[in-house]
Amino acid sequence: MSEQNKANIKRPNLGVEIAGIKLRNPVMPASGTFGYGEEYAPFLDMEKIGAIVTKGLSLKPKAGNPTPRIAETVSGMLNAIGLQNVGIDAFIKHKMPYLRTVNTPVIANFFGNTLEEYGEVARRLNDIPEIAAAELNISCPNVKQGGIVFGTDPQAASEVVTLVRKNLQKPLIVKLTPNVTDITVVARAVEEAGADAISCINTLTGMSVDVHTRKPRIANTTGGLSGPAIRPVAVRMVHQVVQAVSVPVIGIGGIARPMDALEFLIVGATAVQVGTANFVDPTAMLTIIDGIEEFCIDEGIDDIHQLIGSLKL
Amino acid sequence: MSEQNKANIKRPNLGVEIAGIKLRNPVMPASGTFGYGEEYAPFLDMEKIGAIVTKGLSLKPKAGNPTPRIAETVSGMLNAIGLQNVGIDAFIKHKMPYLRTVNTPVIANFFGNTLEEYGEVARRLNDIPEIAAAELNISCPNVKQGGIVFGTDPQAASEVVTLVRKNLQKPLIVKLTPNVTDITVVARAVEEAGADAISCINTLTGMSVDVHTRKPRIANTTGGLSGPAIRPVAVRMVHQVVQAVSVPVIGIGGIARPMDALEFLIVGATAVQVGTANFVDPTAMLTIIDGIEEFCIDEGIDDIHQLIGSLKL
Amino acid sequence: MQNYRTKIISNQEISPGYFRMKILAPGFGEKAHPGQFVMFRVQRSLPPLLRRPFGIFRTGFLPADCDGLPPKEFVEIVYKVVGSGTSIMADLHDGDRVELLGPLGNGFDCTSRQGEKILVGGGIGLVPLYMLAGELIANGCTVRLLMGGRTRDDIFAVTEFERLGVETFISTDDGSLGEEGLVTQVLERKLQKYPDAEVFSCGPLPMLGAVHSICAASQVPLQVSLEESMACGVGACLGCVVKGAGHTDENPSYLCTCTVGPVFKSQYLDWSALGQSDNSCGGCV
Amino acid sequence: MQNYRTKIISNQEISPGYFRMKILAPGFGEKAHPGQFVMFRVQRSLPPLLRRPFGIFRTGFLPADCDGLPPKEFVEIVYKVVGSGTSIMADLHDGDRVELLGPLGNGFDCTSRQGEKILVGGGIGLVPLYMLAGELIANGCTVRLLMGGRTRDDIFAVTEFERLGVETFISTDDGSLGEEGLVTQVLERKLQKYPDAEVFSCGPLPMLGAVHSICAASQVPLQVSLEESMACGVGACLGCVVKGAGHTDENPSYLCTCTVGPVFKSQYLDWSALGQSDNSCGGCV
Ligand SMILES: Cc1cc2nc3c(=O)[nH]c(=O)nc-3n(C[C@H](O)[C@H](O)[C@H](O)COP(=O)(O)OP(=O)(O)OC[C@H]3O[C@@H](n4cnc5c(N)ncnc54)[C@H](O)[C@@H]3O)c2cc1C
Ligand SMILES: Cc1cc2nc3c(=O)[nH]c(=O)nc-3n(C[C@H](O)[C@H](O)[C@H](O)COP(=O)(O)OP(=O)(O)OC[C@H]3O[C@@H](n4cnc5c(N)ncnc54)[C@H](O)[C@@H]3O)c2cc1C
Ligand SMILES: Cc1cc2nc3c(=O)[nH]c(=O)nc-3n(C[C@H](O)[C@H](O)[C@H](O)COP(=O)(O)O)c2cc1C
Ligand SMILES: Cc1cc2nc3c(=O)[nH]c(=O)nc-3n(C[C@H](O)[C@H](O)[C@H](O)COP(=O)(O)O)c2cc1C
Ligand code: FES
Ligand code: FES
Repeated sequence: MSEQNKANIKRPNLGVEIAGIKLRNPVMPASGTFGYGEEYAPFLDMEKIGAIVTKGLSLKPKAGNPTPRIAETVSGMLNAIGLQNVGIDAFIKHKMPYLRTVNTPVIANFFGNTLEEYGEVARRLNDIPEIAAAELNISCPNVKQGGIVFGTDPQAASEVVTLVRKNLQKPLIVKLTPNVTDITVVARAVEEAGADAISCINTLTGMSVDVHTRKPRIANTTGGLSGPAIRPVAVRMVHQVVQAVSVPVIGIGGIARPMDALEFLIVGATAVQVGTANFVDPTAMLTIIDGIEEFCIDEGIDDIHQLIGSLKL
Repeated sequence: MSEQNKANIKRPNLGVEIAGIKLRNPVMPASGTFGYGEEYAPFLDMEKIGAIVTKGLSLKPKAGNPTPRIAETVSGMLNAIGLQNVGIDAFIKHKMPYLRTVNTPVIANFFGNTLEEYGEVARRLNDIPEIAAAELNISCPNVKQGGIVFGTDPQAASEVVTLVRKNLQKPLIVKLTPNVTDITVVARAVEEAGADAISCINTLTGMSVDVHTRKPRIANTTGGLSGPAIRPVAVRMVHQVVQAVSVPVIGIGGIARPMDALEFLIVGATAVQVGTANFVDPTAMLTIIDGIEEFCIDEGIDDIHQLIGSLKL
Repeated sequence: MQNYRTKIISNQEISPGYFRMKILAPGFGEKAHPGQFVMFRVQRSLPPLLRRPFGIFRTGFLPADCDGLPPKEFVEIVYKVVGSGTSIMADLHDGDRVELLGPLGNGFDCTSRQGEKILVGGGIGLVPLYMLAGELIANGCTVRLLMGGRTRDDIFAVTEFERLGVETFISTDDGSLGEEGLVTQVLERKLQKYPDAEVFSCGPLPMLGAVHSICAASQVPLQVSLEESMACGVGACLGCVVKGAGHTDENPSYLCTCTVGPVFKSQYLDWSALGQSDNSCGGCV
Repeated sequence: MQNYRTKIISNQEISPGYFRMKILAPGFGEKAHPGQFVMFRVQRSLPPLLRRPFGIFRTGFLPADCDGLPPKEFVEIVYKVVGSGTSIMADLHDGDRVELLGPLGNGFDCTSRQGEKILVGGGIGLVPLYMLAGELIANGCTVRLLMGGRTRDDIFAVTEFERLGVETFISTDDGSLGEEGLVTQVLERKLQKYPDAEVFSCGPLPMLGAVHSICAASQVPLQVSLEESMACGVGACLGCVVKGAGHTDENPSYLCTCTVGPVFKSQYLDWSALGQSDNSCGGCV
């Protein structure tokens, strides 16, 4: 389309609402790939993206895993950062001052090592007025139940969401792990337990070996696989979850280009998160937002809701 | 290493045994990516590879799914062939004559639509003396139990393996699906039910959307993701299964180069299957075998069993 | 058929978006039949993962080297840049290493040696018709080629076809070259004039559908060359099937485009399925 | 720091396996400090997925264009081909589009302006020492550079260092250039002669470990530049951490190599962990 035509055309409305918070567009970073926001401030205008999602926060600071923590794989990467983070207190003290200066909703991703910790972090988040919503990461091992991951067991997932829902006075997004037989069972469980929205997927558990040293390329042995390689799995799961629940779904997994984001919107995601692609191109989210807008114009769509869930089966 | 040095060096022993059958080396094709063998005869010497694995066979001929059945994804592909195959009778009549001429063990991959069918195909395989072993694909929906896939439910998996074990008078390899929360539970279930070996992984369920038509790029909506993209997930699962069972494990998933195969052997696979890579390079298996041999020579390994399971943790 | 690990001799843009690539391929010519294809591996590294299928435009020999070496045999393909793989191909240079599997598939049946032959090619569908025209003319047939395209950019190799002794008729949707209109309109006229002709066609599916209807109505034999997504090209993956005539859900008939085709006698195909299946192949990876 | 979408000015092999690449980067020089690095995006398409970190060798201006345009500013990196990404880089040409994030990280602390400075570089570890040497000399220091490599192929830019006014001492493991032996043996001798020197070092981890031991034993201040696997380069992924001095499991201290480093004062690092962690970075994708 020529520049002139573009100027004449009404810009489509890209605004969406997730769990009661209004976003100027449906594109935000995925937790853990955007630091606490400030790290990427030199590269992109924070007031152009839909929301900011923080690194996963816990009650106490967490040191994370030994190194190597990352390894590149074919069209993807493995990471086992081990949820290193400054802890909720340091977050409030050192990271919120920057986030307060930005006119974009902030979503705090968080987790706990125990059920009680999940609840406690949720309570602490209530005290930060500038946090628009919380994203609950249930991909952590439930230490009490022998290390089984909360998010792989519908019962455990339901319990933790119920508890958090009780403690949290903000919209609650629950983030699901893809490492399950049937993601719709977990999705329905967390919806019933009070999730206002669901985000998926987190990383697929993977492993890679250095054949010369015969050691895993990640000190933790296994790590989470992310990046373009996992996109087909992510699109499938988002499609399934959208069919299974009635709360809005945020699509995540391997999004690097505008048309990747469009795939998720078409299967019914109300918004998307961009993860690994931020590392590859710090301005990826801006390119994606522009691309979505251009696609809408080309297809004669004046509101993004005409696109969301428009899959033809 | 110079050609001269190579000639002076004793060639390492690459022979392995799986479920009682002896293979000259641990490399074979993955079911469904090598037709019935004959299709690739113009391109590679069938007596150089460890075994031949057939397309999945069923009692009656199966037509398969509507098209499009395949779509390329980032470093992978989706397929929903729908297990199209000629059926066991036509296989015996039209495909066995070629396979009989080849001095390489033939492994028949098979499946059923019902428990009874699984048993019946197993019985029919007994009548073909040149079939060295059978590989049971339990990734099919169990029609009676509302379409739940046999291989995702340890109980159903155990049942079908028990029945097949009763009917089959040949070594039995059971092939697992990766679309489960904990693959070790299913692995242990099929081992207890009588599997002589386990192969994994089958494809990850995925989906991809054509943003212009807004239709899935596979007529079946979802398809199986294979190719290099899934390798980290496959290596992880093979690692887990090797720890969980004592029968030999065949590693599958995204193997395209010698070092990919080595990753699986190092985590403990006794043999490997090459799938999608055959499409990309019909001689891929030969390159992989040569590469494994060269690696052994370089590392001073004279028997491949010194490599298998040599992971350092 | 064979997997050639070989290199590019030349790769040139012949019309906006259309490229001709000559690839070194000793012994290829004597095995190749008109209508067959190759599976081309764009580069050793990813992406793209899968090989791309391309029709054989022609085979031949480069002039002998001055140092007395025998002439080099090549296979030539013509491709249109449409997506990720063909974009990378457009950037390849002489001497770049590529891999080629072929010749593959069942080509045109040219055994009916007499009479009028009408070839109908749309855009890149002209590719397999060049070798076909050569063989038909060698067989003593009269060959008329109806070349269709959206614009003049979609018409190529006219002189080369004419040099074979083919009579060419060009039509473009926008009239920028030849007659304005659809190639199928030209076909209807020609069939009135030569009602005993045999028709061979390759091009986009809607065009093939129209050609099929016209030929069926005139009871004229038709062979068509189809495109389907392919992973292996050799009948192993079963990804490339089309429905055969008489296909039903209870009594299904799926034919591999890569081994039974890519050329089919039109009466053996289920045209209703071809029309509706929306198997546009392409798409964003 | 900034994401430059820019292009290559030149890319030349300077020694077997070692390349120098000049990249257009307006405004880069005034922001860059010795010891900082860039995240280089090899190409727009995959692979490789992640950017690759490279030290800044130098920045500068190309001679002004004859048509009166202002001189072009560039940043120059020197890289060794070791794996998939650097192999692709070796094939890039002038004018190819690339992306560059930088300047990143904390460089060398050159605030101590007087006295003897000894720079110890092993192989590709020479890269960040060039800008450092320039700054130290501008500050009025005496700079001695101990260059180590396995063979003569690993030694580069000697003349350029000397032109800055640096005294160079070359040693190679095989004696193919300079003294035969380890660069650390040379360091021990120099420290006996200049016991008040300050040392700056970059190179393979075993070499850095030895340099650390020598300097610690002589109670000489040392700054080292480390390499760790990096995904983001800006402190967001937390993939690139090293253990700080005093790190314990109960009281862990992880420092980001990309933001706290890549240059560290040696006393702030946990050298036992660096030795044992076997974080060789590289590896087959
Ligand atoms: C038997 C046969 C002969 C062909 N002959 C020619 C020819 O002579 N010249 C020519 O330009 N093209 C020909 N095509 C089409 C050509 O294969 C596609 O244009 C090409 O694969 C597109 O690749 P891409 O990576 O650029 O497109 P992308 O859209 O990026 O490709 C994505 C995937 O879709 C597949 N695909 C896309 N378009 C087609 C298509 N039309 N047919 C089959 N698969 C497709 C690709 O192979 C790939 O797997 C032929 C196709 C077939 C099946
Ligand atoms: C701060 C810093 C500065 C560097 N400066 C230079 C320099 O000036 N010149 C130079 O030649 N090299 C330098 N390196 C090392 C350089 O980044 C690697 O050689 C390069 O990433 C290898 O990429 P590859 O794709 O060829 O190797 P592969 O082994 O295929 O890469 C696989 C993965 O491992 C990572 N990796 C491999 N080797 C290293 C390494 N040594 N350090 C960090 N990551 C690695 C890659 O980035 C990639 O993610 C520096 C590294 C760091 C961290
Ligand atoms: C380095 C890294 C760190 C991550 N940290 C977190 C985290 O703290 N909390 C969380 O919920 N997800 C975390 N994730 C998962 C991502 O948010 C995202 O779900 C996943 O990477 C898939 O998206 P992608 O393919 O776009 O990267 C992390 C991912 C990466 C790569
Ligand atoms: C086109 C295609 C058809 C397949 N058909 C079968 C099959 O019939 N039976 C089966 O057990 N697995 C089948 N598979 C799965 C493969 O055997 C293999 O498990 C999977 O592709 C992963 O390996 P890869 O990444 O090397 O391709 C098929 C895979 C592909 C790509
Ligand atoms: S392309 Fe594989 S069967 Fe035709
Ligand atoms: S590379 Fe991402 S934090 Fe350092």
